[in-house]
Amino acid sequence: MQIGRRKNLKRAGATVAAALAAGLVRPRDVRAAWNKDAFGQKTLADALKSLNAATAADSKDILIDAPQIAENGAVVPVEITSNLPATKSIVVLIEKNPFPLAAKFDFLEGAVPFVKVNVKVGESSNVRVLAEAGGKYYVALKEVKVTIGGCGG
Amino acid sequence: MADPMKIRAGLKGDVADVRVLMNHPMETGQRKDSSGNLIPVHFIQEITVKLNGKSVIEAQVSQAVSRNPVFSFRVKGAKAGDRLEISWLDNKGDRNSTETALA
Amino acid sequence: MRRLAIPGAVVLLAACASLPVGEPPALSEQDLIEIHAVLKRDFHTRGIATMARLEPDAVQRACNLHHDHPPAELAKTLEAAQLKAIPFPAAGLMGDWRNGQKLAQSGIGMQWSDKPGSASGGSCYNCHELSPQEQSFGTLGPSLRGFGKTRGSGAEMQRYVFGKIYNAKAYNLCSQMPRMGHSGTLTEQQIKDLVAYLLEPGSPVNQ
Amino acid sequence: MSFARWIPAGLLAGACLAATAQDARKEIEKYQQMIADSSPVELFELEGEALWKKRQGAKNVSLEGCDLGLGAGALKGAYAQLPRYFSDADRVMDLETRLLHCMTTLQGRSREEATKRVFGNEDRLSEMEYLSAYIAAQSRGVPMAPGTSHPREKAAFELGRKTYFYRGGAWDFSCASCHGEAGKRIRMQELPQLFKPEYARPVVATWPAYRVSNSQFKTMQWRINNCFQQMRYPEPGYASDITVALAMFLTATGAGEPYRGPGTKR
Repeated sequence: MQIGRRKNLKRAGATVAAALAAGLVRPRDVRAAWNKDAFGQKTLADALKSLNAATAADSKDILIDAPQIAENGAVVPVEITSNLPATKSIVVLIEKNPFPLAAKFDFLEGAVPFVKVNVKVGESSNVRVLAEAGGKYYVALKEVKVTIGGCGG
Repeated sequence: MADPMKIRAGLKGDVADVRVLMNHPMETGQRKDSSGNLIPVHFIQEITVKLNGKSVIEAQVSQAVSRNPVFSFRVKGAKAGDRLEISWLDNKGDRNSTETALA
Repeated sequence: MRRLAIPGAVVLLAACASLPVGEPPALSEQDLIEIHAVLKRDFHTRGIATMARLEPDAVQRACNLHHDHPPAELAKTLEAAQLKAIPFPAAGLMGDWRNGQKLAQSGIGMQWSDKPGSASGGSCYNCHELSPQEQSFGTLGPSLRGFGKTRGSGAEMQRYVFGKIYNAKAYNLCSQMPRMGHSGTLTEQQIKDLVAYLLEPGSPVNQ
Repeated sequence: MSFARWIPAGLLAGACLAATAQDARKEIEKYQQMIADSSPVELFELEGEALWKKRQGAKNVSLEGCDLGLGAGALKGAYAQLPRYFSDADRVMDLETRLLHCMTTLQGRSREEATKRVFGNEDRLSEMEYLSAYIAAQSRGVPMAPGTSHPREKAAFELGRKTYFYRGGAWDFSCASCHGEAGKRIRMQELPQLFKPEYARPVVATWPAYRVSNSQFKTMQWRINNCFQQMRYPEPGYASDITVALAMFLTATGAGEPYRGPGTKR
């Protein structure tokens, strides 16, 4: 966690400095930058490690609505609700994608821990959802099968 | 026409149901164009939802989000007339934002 | 506002017109002439898809005029002529089923987007079930699963399968199956490879 | 980590369905419902609106004076009453044909310029596609009711109906070769019997449509053009009488269904 954080802060600092120099952002827009390390991991285990979420307890309070069979992997709608009290963030991983980490949503004061997003699923895979609450990660899975349709080769 | 973005927001009690549509190719960097050349990776990385200027949701996403992204969010403690602003930043440093007043 | 979009009124309007909705038409000689003229006027050559493709032959004419059910005598005569025109190879009709499998999977070829001279696929899976390993198959044609196993793979069967792929109309005049050899879609060697894919005991089709 | 694992999922050799056929159908219906609920079509409608109002052509005017059949500039319900006969052009026209007419007459654009790029791609829709998205959307909830009383409208329907069953081209195909019998598929794609109202209705009520498989927005002119491509015919002219006749046949066959597009398809 510590290492990951320091890395991120460092990177964020550099990005921000460059952006400020270029006049791209106003100072109040500055915040935690894109987690390059976690998004760059190529296996589920490494992505979880980078997120410091290698251990997470199964939870029935994380609801995932996604099609069991998606006709096209380019667009797979996933709807997630966390009923865990004080959910701080929701993380979406597509286990078999080349880069498993797909998205991380941080819910600040006022937000409902709910999100619906369309993701790409390269092949039939588990969609793994983590919810961060009370300083711990919880996990739920949903399998999505990807098929194809169409003609003409 | 700069890439449009569209917010659709409805109030249910004090919860704002927000749907946002973004125009973006979300290129994975692994797709080829018609001449067989790889199309460079190009995707939205960060999304911020603000209510009356205050961040309520901050998202980081990857190229695994589908082309022309559509997100749905819910924000508590909202009322008619509140200003909802959504912005994104992509890996090339391009950004876009749009806002709407809740009704 | 010439017409108000009042749902009920509009529906009524559509119903009053009493067009022959849902009914396949019978095509007359005159209809064929008119449609051909319209096609000649409204279509254009693009890439390899030339206007010559719009010239109907005796088979298309007969099937159009008789709604795919030509009188037996006419069908027999035309089928015989189609059969006679098939250039059966002297021997060795069994090609390589592995190539055949690739051809069966591929649906490319003969479209205006295809490059001149590029090889076509057989489009087999678009309409037929073949190997049990391929679940994404069409149902426009009959299942050919286990074809060689149930029908045998002797010389007669090889000849039949070659001929059927080359020109399905030689066996059933108004079959919906394209004449893959006759139309110039597949080469002799490609058809041999498909014969092997259907008949070879080692082919996935016969597992 | 091969390239094939990403987007061209459509090119991946078929992952098989383990579930029973009935379960699979139910799940695919759910998938289709879910993608329809999160479609980016509204973005295209916005761009279409901007193009509708954009001054263009030698006369430097917008399309706002274009009469789609309900009077100049009237859009509400206009798409739902197309195709129909227009006396000013003495032709039966579908939406795109009519828009092209307005571009050449009202805006003073050349046909060549206006049809240079009628079918767009995933990076940028064509002007016709954006306009179609915007205009079709103004007919939501309005039952499809193309013109069917004028003799020319009846003639277009008849031509479309006969062409639907006419076999020709390099592969001896008619539209009915694929869309003729109930319960047939090409690969996994089900093939509606479009000459029957029960199959045509949901189709005409949802085109034009966004296709998630290639992120493209497609119009009825494209749909017909692409069918002929797959039938191995030469190419039909854009907005030609034959394409309008087929659109008329299809729309009149599916008449009565309230429009609920632009749709989102697999």
